[in-house]
Amino acid sequence: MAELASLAAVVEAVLAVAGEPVTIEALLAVVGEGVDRAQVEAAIELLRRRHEQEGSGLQVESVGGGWRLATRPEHEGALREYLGYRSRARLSQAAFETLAIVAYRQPITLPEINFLRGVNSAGVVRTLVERKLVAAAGRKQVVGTPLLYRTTKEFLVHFGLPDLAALPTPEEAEQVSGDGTSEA
Amino acid sequence: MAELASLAAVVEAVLAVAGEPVTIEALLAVVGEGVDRAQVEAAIELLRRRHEQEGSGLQVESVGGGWRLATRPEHEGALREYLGYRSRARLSQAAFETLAIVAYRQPITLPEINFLRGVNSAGVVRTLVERKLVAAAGRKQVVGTPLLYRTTKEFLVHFGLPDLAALPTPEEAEQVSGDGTSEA
Amino acid sequence: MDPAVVAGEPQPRPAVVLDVFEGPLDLLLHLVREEKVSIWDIPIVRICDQYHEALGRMERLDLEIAGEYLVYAAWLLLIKSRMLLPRHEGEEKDPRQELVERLVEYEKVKAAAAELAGLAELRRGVEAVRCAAPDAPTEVELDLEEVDVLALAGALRAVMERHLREHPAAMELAPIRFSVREKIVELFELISRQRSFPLLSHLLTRPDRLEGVTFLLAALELVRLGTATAHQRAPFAEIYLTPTGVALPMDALVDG
Repeated sequence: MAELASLAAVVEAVLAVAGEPVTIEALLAVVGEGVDRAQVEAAIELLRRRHEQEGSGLQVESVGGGWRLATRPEHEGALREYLGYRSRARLSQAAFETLAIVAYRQPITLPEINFLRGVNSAGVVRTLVERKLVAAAGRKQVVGTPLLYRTTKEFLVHFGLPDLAALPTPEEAEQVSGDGTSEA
Repeated sequence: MAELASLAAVVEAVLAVAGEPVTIEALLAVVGEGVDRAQVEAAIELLRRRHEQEGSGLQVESVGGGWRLATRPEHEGALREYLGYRSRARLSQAAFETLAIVAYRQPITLPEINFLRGVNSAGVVRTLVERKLVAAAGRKQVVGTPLLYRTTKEFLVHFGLPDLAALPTPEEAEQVSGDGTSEA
Repeated sequence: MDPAVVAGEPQPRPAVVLDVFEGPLDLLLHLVREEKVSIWDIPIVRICDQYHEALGRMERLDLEIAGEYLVYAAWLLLIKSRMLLPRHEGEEKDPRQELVERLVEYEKVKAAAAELAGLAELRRGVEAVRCAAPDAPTEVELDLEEVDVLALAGALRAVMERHLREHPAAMELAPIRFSVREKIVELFELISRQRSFPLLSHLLTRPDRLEGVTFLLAALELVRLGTATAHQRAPFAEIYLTPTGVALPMDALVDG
């Protein structure tokens, strides 16, 4: 039985990182020699019952022809709350791009940002203004006198910059390849 | 006690979907009114001990300034098998040296790293920036105002450290420097 | 090199595989350890000769020798020659001192690197749990705590590259809508805020190509007036404008 428990632990680890339902076949391929289908099924059952009983925050469920480790419906509210909380500390890729444009091309108007990005960026600019990373400062003396945007003092503090001249030059930026936002 | 168990279940659900360290503050913001810091900490402790005891495939760990649900080292074989190419590549000796310099002497510039290693380390630093283990943080106010580098939260997570103070003190290095020479 | 030291048959030594070394300091540390001598009292003549021997083997193997190795080779020769000169006690510092300090520091780096490598080894197999979240945002979100200025610069570069792909430069004639005088003032303000202002990327990203041309004329005027200098590292490379500190002579500005 001790062996079944350690098999259940391996199965739990695999389900926890898989991010998708895992089939019995895939589990069999992973757990090593000398383990058969019935044992893997028994391990899953052990795992399933353990998460049922003990006031666990997770459950083992059978979906799409495989098994996965998932949260429970009763925690949905807390999870939404958490994801909302976290997204307040994050920026979308679009907002980050816009921030980069304002940082390097300031003062800049919304039409100019739209032109550079190729998409309407009013929403993301508003987000950046709300987050106090960007602020409107004056108007450009052209038709429509659009608002001019600049980065704020908070922006400098956040990125640890003494002033705007300390932003990396294009050469320094080339030292880091890619777009700088890819997952590690 | 039943309340603590259900709090632990919520915490477990949040840690399971976060995929990154979650601070006590974030947990407090999520679990709702009437729960204080001490209770959240007690719930984490309950969760941590439960995963210690029961032959769980998971562990609760304190890394990068928060708490995280992660797999255990003993399942490395099965996980590598399952994740295949998705598991992270190992770091080179050059990367470890450079990372050690940044970790123990941060913030530090590229010329200073080059001097300490005796070789140009621009490529290694770039790799570390790409892997998000190291990030640029301001500039040194010397000729050429070079960028300063520091380690990231991802660095702490990668090495399983709650914070920078938890970095090990290299004993060998201690002995050498304690050998009684003047400052460099 | 030094007949007094390399007299007789050279001892057969294990071939040093050079590409396992991280650099000249790593090689030197290896040689010192092999000699089993104190790092504080390096027999510099012997170590220097062994170092050059190692480089010689590298050459014979037709390996490319990194510049850093040659810098240290020259430095070692200099220290060796100073050691061979008579020195008066307490008059000047040991010629080896700086080298020893660097080796000691590098040894610390290696020890710390070994610690980190050991930690990383213990962490293999520790992966974040990622259970599916309800309504997880599909858009990639960046943790503001984790993005740095280099990521910011990278994002700008990505935008500019995409933009230039979508808007290839073309010539077109249009009526004059921008005044050079106005652009001189605008450009002067812009360059005064930065150490080096990237003129080309500024020109190429103006919504109106004619505005870009006017900017170029304005830039030339700023240089002529001595208020800015222009640098270009290579043909077609970025042109940087740097303010000279000379104020803009408003009355000398051309109209147009």
